[in-house]
Amino acid sequence: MDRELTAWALAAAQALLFIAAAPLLAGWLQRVKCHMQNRAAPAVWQPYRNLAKLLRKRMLLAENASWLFRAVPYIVFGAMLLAAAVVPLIAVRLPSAAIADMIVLVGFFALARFFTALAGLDIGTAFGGMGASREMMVSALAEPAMLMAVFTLSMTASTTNLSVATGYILEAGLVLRPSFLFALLALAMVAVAETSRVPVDNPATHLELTMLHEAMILEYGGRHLALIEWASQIKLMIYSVLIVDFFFPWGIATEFSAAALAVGVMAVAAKLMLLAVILVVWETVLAKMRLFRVPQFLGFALMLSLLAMLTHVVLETGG
Amino acid sequence: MGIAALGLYNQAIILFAALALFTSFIMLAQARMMPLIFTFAWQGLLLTVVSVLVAIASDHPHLHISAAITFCLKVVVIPWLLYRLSAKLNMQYDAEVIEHPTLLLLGGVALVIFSYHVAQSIIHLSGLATRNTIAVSMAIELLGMLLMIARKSAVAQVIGFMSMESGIFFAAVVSTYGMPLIVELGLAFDILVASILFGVFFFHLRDSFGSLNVGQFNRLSEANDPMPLRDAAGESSPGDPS
Amino acid sequence: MSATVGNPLLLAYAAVACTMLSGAVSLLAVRRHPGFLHFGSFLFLFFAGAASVAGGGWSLLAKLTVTDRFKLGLPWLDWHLRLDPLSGFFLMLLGTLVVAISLYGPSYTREFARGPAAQPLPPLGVFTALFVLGMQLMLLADDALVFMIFWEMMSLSGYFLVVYQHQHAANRHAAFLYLLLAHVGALVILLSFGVLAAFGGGLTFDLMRAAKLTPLWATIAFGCAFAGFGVKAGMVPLHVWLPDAHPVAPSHISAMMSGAMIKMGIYGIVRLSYDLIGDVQWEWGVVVLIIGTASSLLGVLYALMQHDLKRLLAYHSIENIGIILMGLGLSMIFLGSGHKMLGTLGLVAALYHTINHALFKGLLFLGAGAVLYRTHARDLDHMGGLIHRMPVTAFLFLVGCVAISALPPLNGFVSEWLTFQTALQAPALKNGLLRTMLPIAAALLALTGALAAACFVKAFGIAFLGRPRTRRVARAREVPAGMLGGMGLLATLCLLLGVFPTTVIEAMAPITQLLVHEALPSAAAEGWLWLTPISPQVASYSAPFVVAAIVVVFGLGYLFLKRGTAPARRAYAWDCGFGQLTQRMQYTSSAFSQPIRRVFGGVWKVEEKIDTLASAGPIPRVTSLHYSVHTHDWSWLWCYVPIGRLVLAAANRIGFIQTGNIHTYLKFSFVTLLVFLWIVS
Amino acid sequence: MTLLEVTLLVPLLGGLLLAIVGHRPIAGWINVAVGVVTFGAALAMALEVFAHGAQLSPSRMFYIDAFNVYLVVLTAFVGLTTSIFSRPYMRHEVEIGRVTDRRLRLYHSMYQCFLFSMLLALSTNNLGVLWVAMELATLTTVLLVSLYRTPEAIEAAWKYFILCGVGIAQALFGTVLIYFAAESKLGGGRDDTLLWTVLHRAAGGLDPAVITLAFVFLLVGYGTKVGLVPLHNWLPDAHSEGPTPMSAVLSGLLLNVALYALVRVKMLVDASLHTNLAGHLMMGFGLLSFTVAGLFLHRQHDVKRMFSYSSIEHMGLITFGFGVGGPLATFAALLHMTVHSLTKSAIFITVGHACQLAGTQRIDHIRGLIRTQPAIGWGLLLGTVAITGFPPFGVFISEFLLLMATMKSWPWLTIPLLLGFGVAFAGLARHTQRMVFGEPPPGQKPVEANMLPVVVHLLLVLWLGLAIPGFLSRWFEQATILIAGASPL
Repeated sequence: MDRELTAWALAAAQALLFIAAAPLLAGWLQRVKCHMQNRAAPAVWQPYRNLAKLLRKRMLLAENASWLFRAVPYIVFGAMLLAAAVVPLIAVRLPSAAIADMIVLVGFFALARFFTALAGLDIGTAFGGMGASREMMVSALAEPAMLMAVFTLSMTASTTNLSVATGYILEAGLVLRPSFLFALLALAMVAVAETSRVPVDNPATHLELTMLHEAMILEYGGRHLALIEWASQIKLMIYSVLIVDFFFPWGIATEFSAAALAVGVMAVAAKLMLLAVILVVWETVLAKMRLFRVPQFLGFALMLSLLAMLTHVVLETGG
Repeated sequence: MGIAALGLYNQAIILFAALALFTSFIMLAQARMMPLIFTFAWQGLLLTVVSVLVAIASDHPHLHISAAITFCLKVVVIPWLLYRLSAKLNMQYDAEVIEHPTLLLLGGVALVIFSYHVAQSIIHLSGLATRNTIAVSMAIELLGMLLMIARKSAVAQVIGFMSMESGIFFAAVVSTYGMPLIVELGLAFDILVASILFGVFFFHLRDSFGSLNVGQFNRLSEANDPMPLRDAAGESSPGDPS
Repeated sequence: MSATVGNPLLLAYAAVACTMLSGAVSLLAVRRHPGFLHFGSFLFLFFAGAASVAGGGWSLLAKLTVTDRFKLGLPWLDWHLRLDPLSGFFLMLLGTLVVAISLYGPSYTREFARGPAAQPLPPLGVFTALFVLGMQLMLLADDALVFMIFWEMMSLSGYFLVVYQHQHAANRHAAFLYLLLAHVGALVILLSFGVLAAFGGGLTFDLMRAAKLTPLWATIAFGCAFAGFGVKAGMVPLHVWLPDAHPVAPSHISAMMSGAMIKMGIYGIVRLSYDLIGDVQWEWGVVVLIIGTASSLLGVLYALMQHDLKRLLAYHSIENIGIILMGLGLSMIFLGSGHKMLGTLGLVAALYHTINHALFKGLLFLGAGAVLYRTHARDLDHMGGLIHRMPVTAFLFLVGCVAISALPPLNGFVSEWLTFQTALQAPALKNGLLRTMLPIAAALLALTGALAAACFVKAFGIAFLGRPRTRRVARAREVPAGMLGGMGLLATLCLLLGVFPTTVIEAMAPITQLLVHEALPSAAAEGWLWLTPISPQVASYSAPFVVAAIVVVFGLGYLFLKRGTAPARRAYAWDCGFGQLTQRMQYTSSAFSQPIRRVFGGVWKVEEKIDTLASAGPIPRVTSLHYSVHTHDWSWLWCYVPIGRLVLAAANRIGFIQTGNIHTYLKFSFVTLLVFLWIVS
Repeated sequence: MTLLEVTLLVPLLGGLLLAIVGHRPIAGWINVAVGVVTFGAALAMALEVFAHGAQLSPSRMFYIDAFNVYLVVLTAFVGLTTSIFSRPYMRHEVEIGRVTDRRLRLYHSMYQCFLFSMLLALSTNNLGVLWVAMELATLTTVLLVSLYRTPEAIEAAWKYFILCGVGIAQALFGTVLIYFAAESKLGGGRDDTLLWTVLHRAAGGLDPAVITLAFVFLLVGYGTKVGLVPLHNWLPDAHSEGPTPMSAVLSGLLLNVALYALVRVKMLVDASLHTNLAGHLMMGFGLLSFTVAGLFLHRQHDVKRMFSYSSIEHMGLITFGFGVGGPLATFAALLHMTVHSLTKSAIFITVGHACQLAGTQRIDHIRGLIRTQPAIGWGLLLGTVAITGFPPFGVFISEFLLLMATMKSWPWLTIPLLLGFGVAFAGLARHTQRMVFGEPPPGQKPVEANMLPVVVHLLLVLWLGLAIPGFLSRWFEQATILIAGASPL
């Protein structure tokens, strides 16, 4: 019973750690990027300062903002919180993983996106509509690609439960699966698109015609903006952790001993930092593409994930 | 059995049957109105004679009655009626062109052969000496129909119709010594009424069409008012009604 | 089969009786006192719905199967009636919607008694009652004759309801198309029954169950049934009637049609293939799966291009029918290849989505009706900002949107999740082709879901958010309580079915027991909190947790963020310094879907038109621009227009028979005679 | 059998009486009264037969069995209801001056004479008399068709006259051949060899060759009157140009009676041939008529014409049903005969009023009936719904059974049937809908209409659709046993 309790406590702790660490990842990303582009880098915890500032600011609302507009940030943040709670960060076999599996995870993202888009439409500015429409288009293409990639893994591990799947891969040890290679690439591309990074979107700019995600939240300010920013940082973190968990799960804690957990923390931190560096390199070498090249980009991702699924069925299962 | 082996009466019957068939051919070829009517009367007369002969040959007294009826109708009343009408509509002298008369006659011959072929299967049944005449009667009937098809004039059509009736009557006489009397009477009544009605119609037809050329009657043709294809169950796609 | 009348059946009879009473009231009293429609026939309709729910629920939960017979119909064939868990389930579904519209209807139908285009009310009441009656008795039918009689009665009264406002040409055209397809579909169903009857030696369902069909004839029977019921269900490419008929009907009828009527097609498919024909073959499943996938994808893509709210919803019915069919197809595939438990899972997913769609589509159509009632607008581009004028309606409509977009924690998500889970069990199959096919189907289902979400962001966003686009919309008021009550009921049910899926699936066990003699014991293995369809290890989902978490976030947000801070200041939205923003600067529905139209081009026949008005003068200046885009349904242009043309061409070609020339006629009969003589001699 | 004599004589005398007073205002009522008496007598006779089984008149001239008795009742009934309708209809025709007194007299007397000939044809025991009665029916209806004396009417009447005359002549030849066969079997010199009762008993021994030949002639002959394609050409013309009550009885009764004659003959042929030749011929004929008529429905511009094509279609269906044979199909065909004649006459009654209301028979000019005069609009709508085979109307039941029977014995023939139904429905519904719904043309006023017959007919059809009453089902069953040799029950 108390074992049950500790497990739940641990799960809660992991979730809190997750959302607490999300801004840090963003900060790290920013810092590396600045270094890479020979700019003076802000401190790693700059994102925390931003959030704090926003939370303190007095609210400013557009005059025809509806109740929906004010509810959206909480819904978005709640969805991300849930998603964070089910992704194994430092340890597998946590009970919280049973709340939702991969498909529900995708569902959470969809929920957040749905309401963000509605918020974009609420004020009735052209930007909001533009952002919402483009975001939905991109997501419509990204979602199947992501699910396809995820299905490949879940069919390999014959489960859709994140924790169990990670555990399975961990136990299986190093197996060179071609399907995983393709799935990894597909997932990475989808992640780039979904977390609105270059080349699909550019979070840094507010140049109207290029932005997707930013256009929707243009009218937000104060704590609402803080929640949304935080949520998107969590989202970025979730994607990174997913990639790490699925493809390089080594080091994650399988039993709840202090040592193991410490190892888990170290491992995941290291892996995330590395991943961030790769992402930065990618963002630096690539330029943002035109909006209507994005479908081709995502179509390629879909193709990859399809390939992954096929190779899995054709090559890796015993006929 | 050959004709030579038959009694004189039967020989006569067969002879007159042949003559009746001949009259049908004449009607087929006859373009002018008066002779047509007369030929029809002749055919009626031949039928009467045949039925009288049959009545005598096989003593069926009621055949005399039907013979009498035939005489009244087919020889007297109807020809007279037709004559009076065509006189009234002063068309007794006009002749109509028959396109491809030889073809028509050849068709008639073919019909005779055909009806012989058809009748073959049933002739063996009849115990009567005159059974081969069934084929003839069928031929007369079909020739009457051919006449109706070939001729444009309403009068000619009526005559064709009547000669069909004669053919059937003939068949009844030679194959089965005539129908039951009640049927004969009813038949006669119908034919009488029919001929009177025809008479009435001639006038109506002329009043409303100015001629008796039934070939021209096609006000009720459907061939020339097709449906517009656009109407296909509302081709406007189920797309925005806007 | 016991011939005793069980109580659930009595309740069903009570429902039928109430429906008849409702019809009678409309027929007799409404012409003189229109009030009777609102407080007479709708009242009886309410009782009818409640009784149906009660009776259906009883037989479902108590696993009762009761039969009964009436001395009606043919001299040698009574009317056989039977209420079993399957029909009970659908009876509940029907009853729920009937209750909802009986709350909603009284206020809504006042609309038709007013104004220049006032319609006589009695037909509306009578045919609504007949419509419901047809469905009720069709569900109770236990022989082919009764089934067909009431099936057709449902279609026919549906026709009269669609054509109710017959002064509009659109209504007439839609109604005709609807009735034509319904009739042909019914005849095809008839053939399927004919095959079964020929093998079973009788028209009662019991004989048909007992019949032993050869695989070929079984497939033929299934094919006929699938095609025939598919017409009613509105699967691609037999769907063309649906997006025409549903929008033009009165909204509460549209809700009944999309919510209940097309489900009767699903009922028919399940009843025939699982119950009457019996041994399901996996090849059928493949066909059903493919058609289902096609329907869902095309349905949502066509929906995205619509700017007529009700039409958009109608196309979404096609999409959801596709999802249901996918579930059925998966179930057939698994059953056919011997995986009973997985087959059951698929069936449960399909049935779950059936009732879900009934609820949220009913809710959405009622919402659209509410908007129509106040704004007289069906075109999205004439709405906007309604969330300020009709907040409750907006909230309820939003619930429907979230549910239909398959977002947690509402009900739409659960059934799609179950479908996904079924598809992911593909490795259990031997056939390699199927193993690849199923996950792809699942991915396409994901695409469908995402597109549906996009579509409803558009629908809700353009209609309810932003600024009002017309003056009438700006003056709209909240609808009467009755209408809100009808919608609220459905919205609540959407939430409940989303949050407590485990309970619902347990309740469905009798159906699967009846059809495939199998239930999902593992689904509720972990208690009501956890939904674990296959096993906790494989997959699990806990909707209550999700709801709790979101509530907690709201609570915390309220506690820590809102407290103490100054109230929010209102200001104009940022206009880039170009002066005041106007409502005409907002994105329209066409603009919203333009990127997707561009990405998936070729799915539609798109006609874009830009009219430019240039002012006269030495240098012509563009004074006004008018942009219009029309999307047409390829399946209409490819399948139906040719058929129509073909028939008419044949009809025109054959006109030569009736030349009007008497000689030709005589030749006909002469030749006929000679030919026959030649034949026989 | 005095009842039968009443049934036969009343219309005859009524016809003669009306020939004298037919132009008086009272004539309409006399017409109705005669119909009432006839119907009463027929009903009483039916009950008698129902109680004591088939009855042969002392003179052996008349024979009433399960098959024809219900047709007699049906004929008398439709005759009655149509006369009820014809009273206001003809009054209106006189008012707008389409019909003079003389013609009104002619109309009334011919109407009753026609009914007389129908009843005679049904109740006689003598194939020859049957033929005579059919010819008489032609003659009387010719006068009715040409009643309006318009060129079209004259032309239609002429075509009707000639074509049916020729057809009937073929039938006579067939009758002669049957007589011939019977004589060669039973020996000559007896005058009862043309009696149905005698023939039916002796049918087993009749010579197949002759009977086959006879059947061909009879099929072509009576088939012309049934209106089987390609012998049907007279039918649309006659229906569309004559007064509407005549169209109603023509569709509702004449076609039935001709088909009755055909089926009687088929029974003989089947008994003597032991092959299903007759059945196959009828199936082919029926299917052809069914499909072709269905196509023709699409290209109609005249409402009465359209519904006459629908009559051809249904006659084809019934012929097909009798051709399929077997208890189920035969039962279906009998039922369909009944419901079709009830529904179709109801439709023609409504159409008659609709045409008077719109002042034209052109479909394009008839609009918004349901707005102008809901009774007529709903009548036409429900009639069409019923005739196109929608439940809960009886037509559905018969078509249902027919499809079932076909599926049992000729599965692949269900496909053309299916297509036929679809095409026919589309053709009929698209036109009817345009006439009934929509905005009425300005200045369209209601007319005096008596919708009682329509209501009664449709209610009967509805009743037959929901439940076939015991006595009727027993009639059908006995008739089925008579024709198909087995009971469907």
